Amino acid sequence: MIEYFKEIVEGAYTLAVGMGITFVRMFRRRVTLDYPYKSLTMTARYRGHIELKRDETTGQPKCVVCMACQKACPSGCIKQLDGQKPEGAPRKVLTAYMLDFTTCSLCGLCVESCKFDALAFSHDYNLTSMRKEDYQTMDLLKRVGGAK
Amino acid sequence: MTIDLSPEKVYPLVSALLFAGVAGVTLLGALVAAASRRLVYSVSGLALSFVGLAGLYLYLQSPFLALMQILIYIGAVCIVIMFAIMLADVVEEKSARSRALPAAIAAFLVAAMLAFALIALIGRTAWMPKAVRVNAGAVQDIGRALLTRFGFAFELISVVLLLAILGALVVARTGRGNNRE
Amino acid sequence: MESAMPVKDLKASFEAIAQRNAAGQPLLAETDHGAKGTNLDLTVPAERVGDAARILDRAEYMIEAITGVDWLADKQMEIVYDFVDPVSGERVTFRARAPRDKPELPSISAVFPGANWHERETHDFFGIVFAGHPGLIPLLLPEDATFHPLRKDFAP
Amino acid sequence: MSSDAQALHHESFVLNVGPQHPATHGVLRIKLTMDGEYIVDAEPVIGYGHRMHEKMGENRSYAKFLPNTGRLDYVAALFNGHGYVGAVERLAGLVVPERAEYIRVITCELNRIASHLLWVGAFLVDLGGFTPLLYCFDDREHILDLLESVTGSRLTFCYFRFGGVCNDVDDNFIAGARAFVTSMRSRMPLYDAFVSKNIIFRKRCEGIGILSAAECRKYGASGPVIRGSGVAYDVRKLEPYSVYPQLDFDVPVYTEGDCMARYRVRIAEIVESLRIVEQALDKLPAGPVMADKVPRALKPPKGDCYFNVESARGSFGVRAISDGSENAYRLKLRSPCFSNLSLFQECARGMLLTDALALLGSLDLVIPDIDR
Amino acid sequence: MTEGMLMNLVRLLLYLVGMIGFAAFNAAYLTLLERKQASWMQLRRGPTEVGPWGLLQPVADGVKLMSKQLLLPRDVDVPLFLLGPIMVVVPPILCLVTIPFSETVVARNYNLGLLMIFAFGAVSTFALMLAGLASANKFSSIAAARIVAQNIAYEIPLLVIVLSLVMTTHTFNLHTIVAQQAGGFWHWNLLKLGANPLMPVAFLIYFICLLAESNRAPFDMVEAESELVAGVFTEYSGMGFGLFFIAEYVNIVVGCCLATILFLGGWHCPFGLLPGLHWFLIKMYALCVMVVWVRWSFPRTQFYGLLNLSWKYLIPLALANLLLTAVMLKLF
Amino acid sequence: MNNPGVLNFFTQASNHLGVYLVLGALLFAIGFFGFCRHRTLVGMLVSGELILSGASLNFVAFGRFLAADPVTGQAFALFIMGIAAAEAAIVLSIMLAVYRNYRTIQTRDLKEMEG
Repeated sequence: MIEYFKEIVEGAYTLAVGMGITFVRMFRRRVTLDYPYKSLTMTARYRGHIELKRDETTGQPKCVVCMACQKACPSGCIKQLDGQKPEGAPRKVLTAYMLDFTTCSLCGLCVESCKFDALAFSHDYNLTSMRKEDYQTMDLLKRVGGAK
Repeated sequence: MTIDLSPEKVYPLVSALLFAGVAGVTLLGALVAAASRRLVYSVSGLALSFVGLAGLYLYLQSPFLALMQILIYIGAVCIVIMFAIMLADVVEEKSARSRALPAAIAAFLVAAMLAFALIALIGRTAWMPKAVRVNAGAVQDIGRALLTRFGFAFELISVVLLLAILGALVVARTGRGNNRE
Repeated sequence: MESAMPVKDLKASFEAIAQRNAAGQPLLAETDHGAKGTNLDLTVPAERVGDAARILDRAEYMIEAITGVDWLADKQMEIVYDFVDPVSGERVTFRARAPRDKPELPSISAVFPGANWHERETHDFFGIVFAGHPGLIPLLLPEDATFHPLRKDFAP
Repeated sequence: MSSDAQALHHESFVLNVGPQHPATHGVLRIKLTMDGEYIVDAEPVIGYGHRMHEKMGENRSYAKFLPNTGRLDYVAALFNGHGYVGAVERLAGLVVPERAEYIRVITCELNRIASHLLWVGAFLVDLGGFTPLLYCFDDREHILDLLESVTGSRLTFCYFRFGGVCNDVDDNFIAGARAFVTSMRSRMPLYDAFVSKNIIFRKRCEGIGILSAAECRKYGASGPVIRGSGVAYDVRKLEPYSVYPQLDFDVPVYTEGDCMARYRVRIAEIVESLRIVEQALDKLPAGPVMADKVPRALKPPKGDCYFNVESARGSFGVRAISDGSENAYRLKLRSPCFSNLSLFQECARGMLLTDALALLGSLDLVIPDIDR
Repeated sequence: MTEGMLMNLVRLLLYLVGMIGFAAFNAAYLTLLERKQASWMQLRRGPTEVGPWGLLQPVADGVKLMSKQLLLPRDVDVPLFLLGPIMVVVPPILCLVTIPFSETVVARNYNLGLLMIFAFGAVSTFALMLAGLASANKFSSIAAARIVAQNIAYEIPLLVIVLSLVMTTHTFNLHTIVAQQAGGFWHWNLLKLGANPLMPVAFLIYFICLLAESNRAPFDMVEAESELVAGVFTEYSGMGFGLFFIAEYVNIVVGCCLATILFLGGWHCPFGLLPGLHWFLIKMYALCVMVVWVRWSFPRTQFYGLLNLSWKYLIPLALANLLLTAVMLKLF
Repeated sequence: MNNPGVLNFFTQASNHLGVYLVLGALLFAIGFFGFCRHRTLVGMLVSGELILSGASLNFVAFGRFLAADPVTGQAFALFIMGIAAAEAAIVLSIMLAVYRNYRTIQTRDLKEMEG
């Protein structure tokens, strides 16, 4: 009989404690961020889609078209990587760099494979489009040093 | 011809229409309950009939009874029947129906004759109302009567209910137990 | 769960059932856990798989995984069984080989019920038949799958 | 008695829980044969999310398989990576710098806490309580922020490399991790009062879904499941890898074998992981985070080895077989959830639907890990 | 006299319209309250986008629900399937008719008001069960079976508690019950310890039964979303589902109104000051907040745990309460 | 409206004992018909409830119009309710037991019980 009432009282007490915890939190600061109105700054290592780095002096992409990133990519999403060597230039100049972002898994192997520091992750995370094609063929040449 | 819309004409008419509706619902529900081939409909019809019956009780100046009718019949009896239908996963009655068509006709004829005879009997009897009314039949009066005049019957009913519950438990339990072995 | 039998003791009982090489030596070796991930690695004839499992069951080992390897060049299928002693953490791996054109060996799902799914999976992927298995229907592949994707000659 | 069998057949009905059902956390289907609310048989049907990762491992180079590991058990993705790079390193005989091993341990243990927190929340959702999930997410977010600052992603991490890790940790991360350890410790009493002691929660967990140690052993259930059944099987202790031998931690074991024991094991593991993280941060040596001379195209010598790690759900093992080429000859991924779920059919028999779903929740399943 | 009768009728009709409006308003804004309160308890923000502070969210939800197609899945029992939601939603709205919101704001001061509410509550249960059965879905059928066991189990302690209250107040008339509690909170039935020292316990039992009878978490076996998908509502879409939703909230409102009337002194001010409608609404909504608060604090009970709670704890305590009331009545 | 007698009867119908008695008789007859027609225990139980309601309607009507004490009729109706509830519980438990043992609730299949 004592057990019976003890269980009732103890059970009721634990429930009261639980309700107390939720009650206190009703007046705490909210932890949600009002996303479209405010947004977080991405950490330095945030992995967005990859982008080509610009050479500070020439303003041209640093890429020398060595194809290492294309070889490193597990999903084969770096397409149409092409360059040509103009007369008198010291190295190849990039003419096409297409990324299929729909299959990219953001693993970073391409960035690591780049010996010329020509690739980096962008911090662009508000990508939207109604068309799949926009991400199937992202022309990175057009975005050089684009978003931030 | 103008239609008299004065309250003293309209109110009884509304009341009568409601009465007709209630009586109609009672009979309709009963017919559905008796004639439907699906038990779910049967019970739904029964519930409908009980709602109508509660309305009739209201017209008979027994509001307490009307509410008890809903509370007990719909809230308990109908639900329990429905529950049993669900648990027992009742097979449709179609086969039984087609084979028993002559029987159904016979039943209908007998029932019709019964109804006819009873109605005739009602018509032929001279009902003699008592002039004096002891009380109004209010809740307090029912309560008092149940605990004094009908005290014994009342106790008996409670014993019956208790036994019924115990019996139901025992019967249902053993059935289950046998099955689960 | 106290009777943790050290691998050294188990070795003796395994020697009896292990497959012999051409020189008559049992194909059984104590290995360095740090280098190979297992303490005892042995090969048993396909029909002795059940015995090996029973030895491990008696020693209260836990089933870890069953998998196949398709040795296309050898025309053989290898089935690898991984067991671990949950008390000492010692591992026993035993392997069996079956001809590639008719890979069949006894099921150990009666000894280790957990082998049921592993065997079904191995059957899915390699087409290895485990005799005595209660239901070798595809587990991870579609129910009507008749192909075995991990075979080296599989072409989608 | 055949008539009894017939009776059973007549009275029971089949209830499909899943592939889309709130309790299955993904595309898992459980074919329940029910007698009223009692379960007569429960047959898990898996494979809806099967992606043949093992074949992918065979037809691409070792490095290219790295991102795949994050897609197995995506809730605790680092462990899969750890298992995979561990196996390949063992195969290739690579020596990992100590700093990298410490970083691996720190990030993995943070990941374990995140995974357990997610489980606590999801388990409570299975039991019908939604609020704890969001408290857990509150804490988990801090971990994900930390991990994002070092790995660059929040869920499907691809951080470990053969011979080390791809990014070194900075002081911000270390300070953040220390701050998190302190704040998480102060949060534990909340979970204790709000969840563990709650009478409804206790009634739903205590004595429900009891798994015996023998059952766990026969089915190969590992991780918190077997430790909730009284067996102290923890890969970190019994088959030491990485720098775990240098760290002082306990393996929480409960003997009841019920849902509550599994819950308590996981809660205790959060505390232990905090200890590990703290110690590892203290001991974190300076030095490189990548081994020298890791060839770009890794070609491990011919051989066969097994490497397993204690993932948040149990023993995650990788058997890698090399034929000396750039691609693995065979890559077997042993997922803990696969074995843990195989136990369900046996244990769920005779249980009530409600309790069986509590049991299912307490196994902590991640469906892509099962389906691979 | 007949003039009065007609006026009465018109008054009744007006009140009925008012009640439907009140019910709809409550159903709409209690959902918002629930979402907001739940989000606050969970350190979230809740709806913020539609209207200021999300105040128009219920309107958006309503429009969305109404514009959705009412699907009739194959194999459902069409008449019963369609009848279900309607039968569920009508009784609680009718119950509102007899509730005295203040001294004067009452549609029909009915002598047996208390009994009527319980009678109609029984119809709701029946209708829910019918809807579950008609859905031809196994989850719905299981939920329907659970509803019956649950509602019957909790109706007993509920009725016993109310019975003990009727014994102390000597009436079924809600208006009279409130009138008896005039003058300060120490006159409320909740604290009428002279009539029955277990009154606060009775209130707690009533509150638990209220949660269970209106199928609210932690007793929401009707829905049990992690077990039975959506229980009885699984097959319903659009406004069919919406009506169940409305019914759930109106049930809560009726239950909280009743609790206010029976225990908390209805329209009377707690300090014996000016009585009025606002006091009633304050108490009623405070109870609604309480219901929501409980829901978002706890996990769901097991089905048998819920029955155990009723049969092992609530019913014995309620019966003890009844007995004590009788003894006190006889002694004093 | 042309026939004031009919209208009069219509508006006064709720005050006539005979109307209720006829309704009761009809309920009884419908119940009887259902009782004969239904082949399942539940169906028969439903019909039985109809018969009982016919009876209680009569009781209440007599109590209202004829008896000196209207409580008598109501009390009897209440008793019938109690009995009906008890009966429902018993019949259904029997039905469940029968069903579990014989797998049917159709009366004609219960022949073996007769012997």
